[in-house]
Amino acid sequence: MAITVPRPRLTWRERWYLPTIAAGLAITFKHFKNTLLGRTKVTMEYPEQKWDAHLPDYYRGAPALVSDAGGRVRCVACQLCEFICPPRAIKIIPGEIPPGDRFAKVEKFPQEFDIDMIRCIYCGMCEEVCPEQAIFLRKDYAITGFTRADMVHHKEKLLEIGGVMHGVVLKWNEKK
Amino acid sequence: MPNEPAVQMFNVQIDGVWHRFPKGTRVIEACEQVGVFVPRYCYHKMLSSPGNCRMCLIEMGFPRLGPDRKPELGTDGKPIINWMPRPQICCAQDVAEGIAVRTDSPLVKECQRGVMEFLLINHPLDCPICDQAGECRLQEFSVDYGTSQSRFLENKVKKPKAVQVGPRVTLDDERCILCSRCIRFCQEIAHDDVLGFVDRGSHTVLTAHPGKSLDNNYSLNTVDICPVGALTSTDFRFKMRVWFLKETKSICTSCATGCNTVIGTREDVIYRQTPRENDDVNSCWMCDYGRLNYKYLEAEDRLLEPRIRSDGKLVPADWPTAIGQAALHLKQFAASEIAIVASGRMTNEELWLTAQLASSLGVKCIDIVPRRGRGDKILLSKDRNPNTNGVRLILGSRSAPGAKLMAIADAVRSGEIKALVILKENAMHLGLSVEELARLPALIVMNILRNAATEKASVVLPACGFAEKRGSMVNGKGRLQRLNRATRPPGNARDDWEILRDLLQGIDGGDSLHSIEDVFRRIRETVPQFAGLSLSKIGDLGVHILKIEELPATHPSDEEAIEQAIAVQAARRSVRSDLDRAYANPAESITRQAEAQTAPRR
Amino acid sequence: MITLGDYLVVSAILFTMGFAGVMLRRNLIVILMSLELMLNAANLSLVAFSRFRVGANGLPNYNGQVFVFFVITVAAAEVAVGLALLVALYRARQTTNVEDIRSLKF
Amino acid sequence: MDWFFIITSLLKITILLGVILFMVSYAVYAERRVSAFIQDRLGPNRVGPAGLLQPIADMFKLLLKEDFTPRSANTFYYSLAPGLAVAPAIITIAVVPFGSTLFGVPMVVADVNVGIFFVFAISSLGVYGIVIGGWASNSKYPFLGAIRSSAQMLSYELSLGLAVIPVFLLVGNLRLTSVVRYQIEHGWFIAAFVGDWMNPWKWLLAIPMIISFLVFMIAIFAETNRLPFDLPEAEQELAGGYNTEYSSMKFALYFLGEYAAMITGSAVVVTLFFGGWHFPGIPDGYHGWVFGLINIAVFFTKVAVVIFVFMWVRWTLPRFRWDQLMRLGWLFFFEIALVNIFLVAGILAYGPRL
Amino acid sequence: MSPFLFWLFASLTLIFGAAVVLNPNPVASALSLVASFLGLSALFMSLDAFFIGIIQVLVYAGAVMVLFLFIIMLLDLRAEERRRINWLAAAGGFGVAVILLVQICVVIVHFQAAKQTFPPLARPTSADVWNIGQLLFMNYNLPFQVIGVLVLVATVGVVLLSRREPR
Repeated sequence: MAITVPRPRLTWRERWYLPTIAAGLAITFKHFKNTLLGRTKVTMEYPEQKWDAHLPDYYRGAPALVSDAGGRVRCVACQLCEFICPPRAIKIIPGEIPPGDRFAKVEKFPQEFDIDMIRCIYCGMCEEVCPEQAIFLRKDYAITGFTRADMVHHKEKLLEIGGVMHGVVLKWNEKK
Repeated sequence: MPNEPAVQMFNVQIDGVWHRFPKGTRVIEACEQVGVFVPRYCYHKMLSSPGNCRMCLIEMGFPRLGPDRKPELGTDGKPIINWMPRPQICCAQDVAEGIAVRTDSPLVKECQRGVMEFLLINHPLDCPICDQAGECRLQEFSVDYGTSQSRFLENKVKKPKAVQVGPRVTLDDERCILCSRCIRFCQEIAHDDVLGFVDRGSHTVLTAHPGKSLDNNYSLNTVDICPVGALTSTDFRFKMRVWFLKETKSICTSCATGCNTVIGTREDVIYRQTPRENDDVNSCWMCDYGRLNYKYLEAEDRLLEPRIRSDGKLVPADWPTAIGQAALHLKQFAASEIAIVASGRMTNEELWLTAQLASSLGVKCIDIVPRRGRGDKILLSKDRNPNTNGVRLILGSRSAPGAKLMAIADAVRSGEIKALVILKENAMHLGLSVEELARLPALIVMNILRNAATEKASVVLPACGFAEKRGSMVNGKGRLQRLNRATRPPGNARDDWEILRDLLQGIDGGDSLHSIEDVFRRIRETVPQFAGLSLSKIGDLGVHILKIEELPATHPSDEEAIEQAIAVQAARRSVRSDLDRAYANPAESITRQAEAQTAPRR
Repeated sequence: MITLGDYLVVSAILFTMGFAGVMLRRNLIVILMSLELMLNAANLSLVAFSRFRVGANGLPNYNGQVFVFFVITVAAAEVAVGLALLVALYRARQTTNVEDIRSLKF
Repeated sequence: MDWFFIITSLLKITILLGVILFMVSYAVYAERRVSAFIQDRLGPNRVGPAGLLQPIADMFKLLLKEDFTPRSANTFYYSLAPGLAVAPAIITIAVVPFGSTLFGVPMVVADVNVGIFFVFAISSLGVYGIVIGGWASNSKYPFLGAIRSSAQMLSYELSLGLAVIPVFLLVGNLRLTSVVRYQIEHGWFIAAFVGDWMNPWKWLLAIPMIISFLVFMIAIFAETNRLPFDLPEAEQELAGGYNTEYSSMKFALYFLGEYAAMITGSAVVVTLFFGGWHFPGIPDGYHGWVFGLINIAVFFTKVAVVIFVFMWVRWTLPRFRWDQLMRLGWLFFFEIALVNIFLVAGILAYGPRL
Repeated sequence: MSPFLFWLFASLTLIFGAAVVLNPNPVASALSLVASFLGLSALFMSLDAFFIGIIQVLVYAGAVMVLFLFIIMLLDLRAEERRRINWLAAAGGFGVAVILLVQICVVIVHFQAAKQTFPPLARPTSADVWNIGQLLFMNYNLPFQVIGVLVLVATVGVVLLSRREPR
């Protein structure tokens, strides 16, 4: 449906526009002058100055896998994040933990866990859906690379970003 | 007594509504028939009812009988029900006259909640790693009938995990809810009593009897019927979550039974094949041999591009070139110098196109490779060709399918036949040596996998496997069933019927068939049994079109010829390729699969 | 040295080209352009003659150049009208080919 | 034609060309810095001190980019068009006096007697670069840009021409050096009363001259496709307009042409209304080569200021709508310029000799 | 005027003039015409008619031809497809043109003044704008005003012609 925007009728004096144009020029010149003299606070000098200190707690940066205090990679390759991921950025190939392993009773682990950061939209659905508290959106936002392959975060990279997370539920303990 | 109905009908009140059911119906089935779902774990309609899961508890009652042994009627003119004070299981109870059932009373709901809580006491919360997640009854009913919180603070009972109860089945005892479906399946359907419960109370575990292993050819059906993730397929374990799988209804092509299946795929990779219920064919089951017989579709030696022989070497070509080359080869020879070996694994549509090809070339020498193995009394058929009856109907030969094969082999050997067309078969099944094949002026091969014969061919046409194409087949009992496409063919391989259509057009330039429906329509015009049908009318469950009893018995001389051909295949076993082995003996193939599953996919 | 005749010959050739264009081309817009070519050929002659007649004050005879000025002005007006006609014609007939415009032709 | 004339002319041409190209590249840099400052940003400040090497980096970037030609483009005209866009803008500067004299040599490449006509004639050829480029790209948006451009340039050329007529009514000559000479004697046209404060006629004359200047300036904006009249390359509507399909050096040439046109326009404005190379109190080059150099510096400083105004306006005003643009050109500036001519003519006819 | 420059610009004018007629593509024709006019303008200037030369560029190249291009593009005129050429008419037209050329040339050859060079001017860089202006406003005042009326009439006519029929 078309919306008719009411337009004010201008008087003939207003229709000269010259005073308003002059006023506009004055405003922009004021800004120009202030910036030139360094009076206005200007944009951040990005690579040298960073946002990090200003990031809120709920900031959604790069998704990452975390380990818990016991050194276990928390992901069990349930693939729910792969399922929920709206841009289909996540790809998991599950594997089986060999019987002799310290965490053998967890049985399953991600053999490969790739997040294509070109596709990722930082929506945080993976974090929401994860039943294991294994994937979190960290505050990293400068994700760069020279090739498309560089932009795919492999498991090692994800664990490196994620680091060790304390205070998560230890579900796979002895009581289980 | 002619007036009495064949089956006695009983009046049954379900949730306040009266219905009539035949005698022998179990109450849980009666409820299901009127659209009232009662949760259950141990009950399976093909198995007996031990009543040990207690999930299907309902309130039951009988009409109050007056002094005259007649039901007393209430003010509304309906009988007054005497409800039993305790809930009853409805899976082990047959319907009886006047019986009344309440499935949603507060008592029932309380019972369901209680049963769920008990079942979950020792069940681990490891859904993230459980392959059943997504199709797990425990998960579903926990949501539908359970509580959202656990009151259980004590330690859970520890039980054995990842137990190999058989070569293809892995058992996780902690997840088992002791429904005994698998035990009953082994006893009642597979007739191989290997599973049982040991220990008592909370410590009861499922296990294989000492010295036995769940290794019969139907073992994977226990995985299908297990309502939780206790029994999992070692082959499918940890490969893919079920919610990713695209399910395509198809049929198994490993023997003449033609079990109905569901093929689970994701991104053109087949992850599993499970039986689909069809009471006229396979009930709810299928054999492990057929179930696992799809891996060759992703084999390393899949033919991926058409190739033609140029200067003595096979070189890759594009499709028009390869088809043109094949047509050129065939047009060079007289009709009597050409032989066509088709396959009992081809669909009716492909067979019809083959017959058209033969008739347009005038070829008389045309037959299939017969294929037989040991059958069993359950599902596995002796005839291992899925479409022998289709061959019978469409190629319309006088002799039994496969009877002429040895004659063709002899003609090739003697040089009478100069051009051999092998469709979806290994030419080595003819019993010819590689040198004899190499001597042929024209050997046109359409196949899925590379083998010794394709390397000697003059034209190689890569085709589709059963999961990659559409079409129809007639099973051993004369039932027309439909294949559906689950994945796309790899590489440059093409749908078989399109290859044959193009080849046909290359030879006689005939009318165009634009879709496989067109082909089926043409079959309908020529084969009377197909009259009035179309691919879509076949439906998911198939249509019975052929009365096997009316077919003439195989002539003894034909039988002899077929046996001879089978013997030739048997003699070749020392030199055959993997694929042939897969078809030759189910037990062997299953062992091979068990070995193969530890290797990485692709 | 360059003589008056050289200019006149160039002018003549240019005029003939314009004439041939008008005669041979079938596209109205090209015909219009060829017409301009002819006008300009005439202008060249005019200017050449103007320069050729140097007066007593040592200046060219500017009458010719004034005439060229008039020609250019009129030509500009002519082009404007001509193109407007062309657009109107195109709207009506969807063509600018003279062979397609034959309402008055037997 | 003596050799001295030829050599000095070639020298002048070479140096002027170099200066113009230098100014173009730094005009781009200045544009980015000015726009940034106006928007409270910093602009390019990474390459070299204060980002001063940015134009060189940009040049290398453009040179190294893939030179892409659309498959359906008309290749010959597609390649020709960027050249057609640059050449007129640079040729025009030939008649503009950019200084008094240096060692007795007049600081103008060609002091022709039809100076301002030359400027108009050559700059009106600039439209071909845009029209041909848009047409030859064989693409929707460039073509729309080309159509808009041709209509816009035709419309505003009228105002442009009419706006300067008052200047020549006063000077009585089309030669641009004469215009500068007249202004040295009678005061700059933008403020003719300066130095002759008591003369009411000069005050009266200032009114039409300021109108003339405004109309001329606005028409120059339209002719050079600068905002608020950059409809031929309106990014938001036409995805870049006539140069959408261009890349690498061809695109750079368009860029060069646009800024060269702006510099030329500024130079013409300075010459016609701001006294050219003259600044009160500074004698001309006949009094010594130092003054000659100062005259040149004064001229280019004035040009730089006018260029700043171009940029200032661009980052202040929003773009006009197409119909507004055409109506403004035909129904407003055209009439104003016409009336203005009569005003000046009247002043000249009835006033004293000015 | 050096003969070299004369022949250069004359051949430029003629070659592009021929291109106007021969090019099947209207856009190419129009551009050739622009080039031809630029050459012609140079020829005018070689005859010391600076004003006319510049007016030529300003009016023809700057305005008229842009109008042509505008119309060609607006109407989306494509290259002329090869129609059946009426050879008789083509040969006839060509013949008439050749006859015309021959006729003019014969006249020029028999024209005595054509063999003379141009006499020198008193002041080579005279202000011809001023002189033409004098002549225009003194001697040709009436025709000048008539031309003005003509242009006005043409303007009104064009506006009327290009207006869409109200439906």
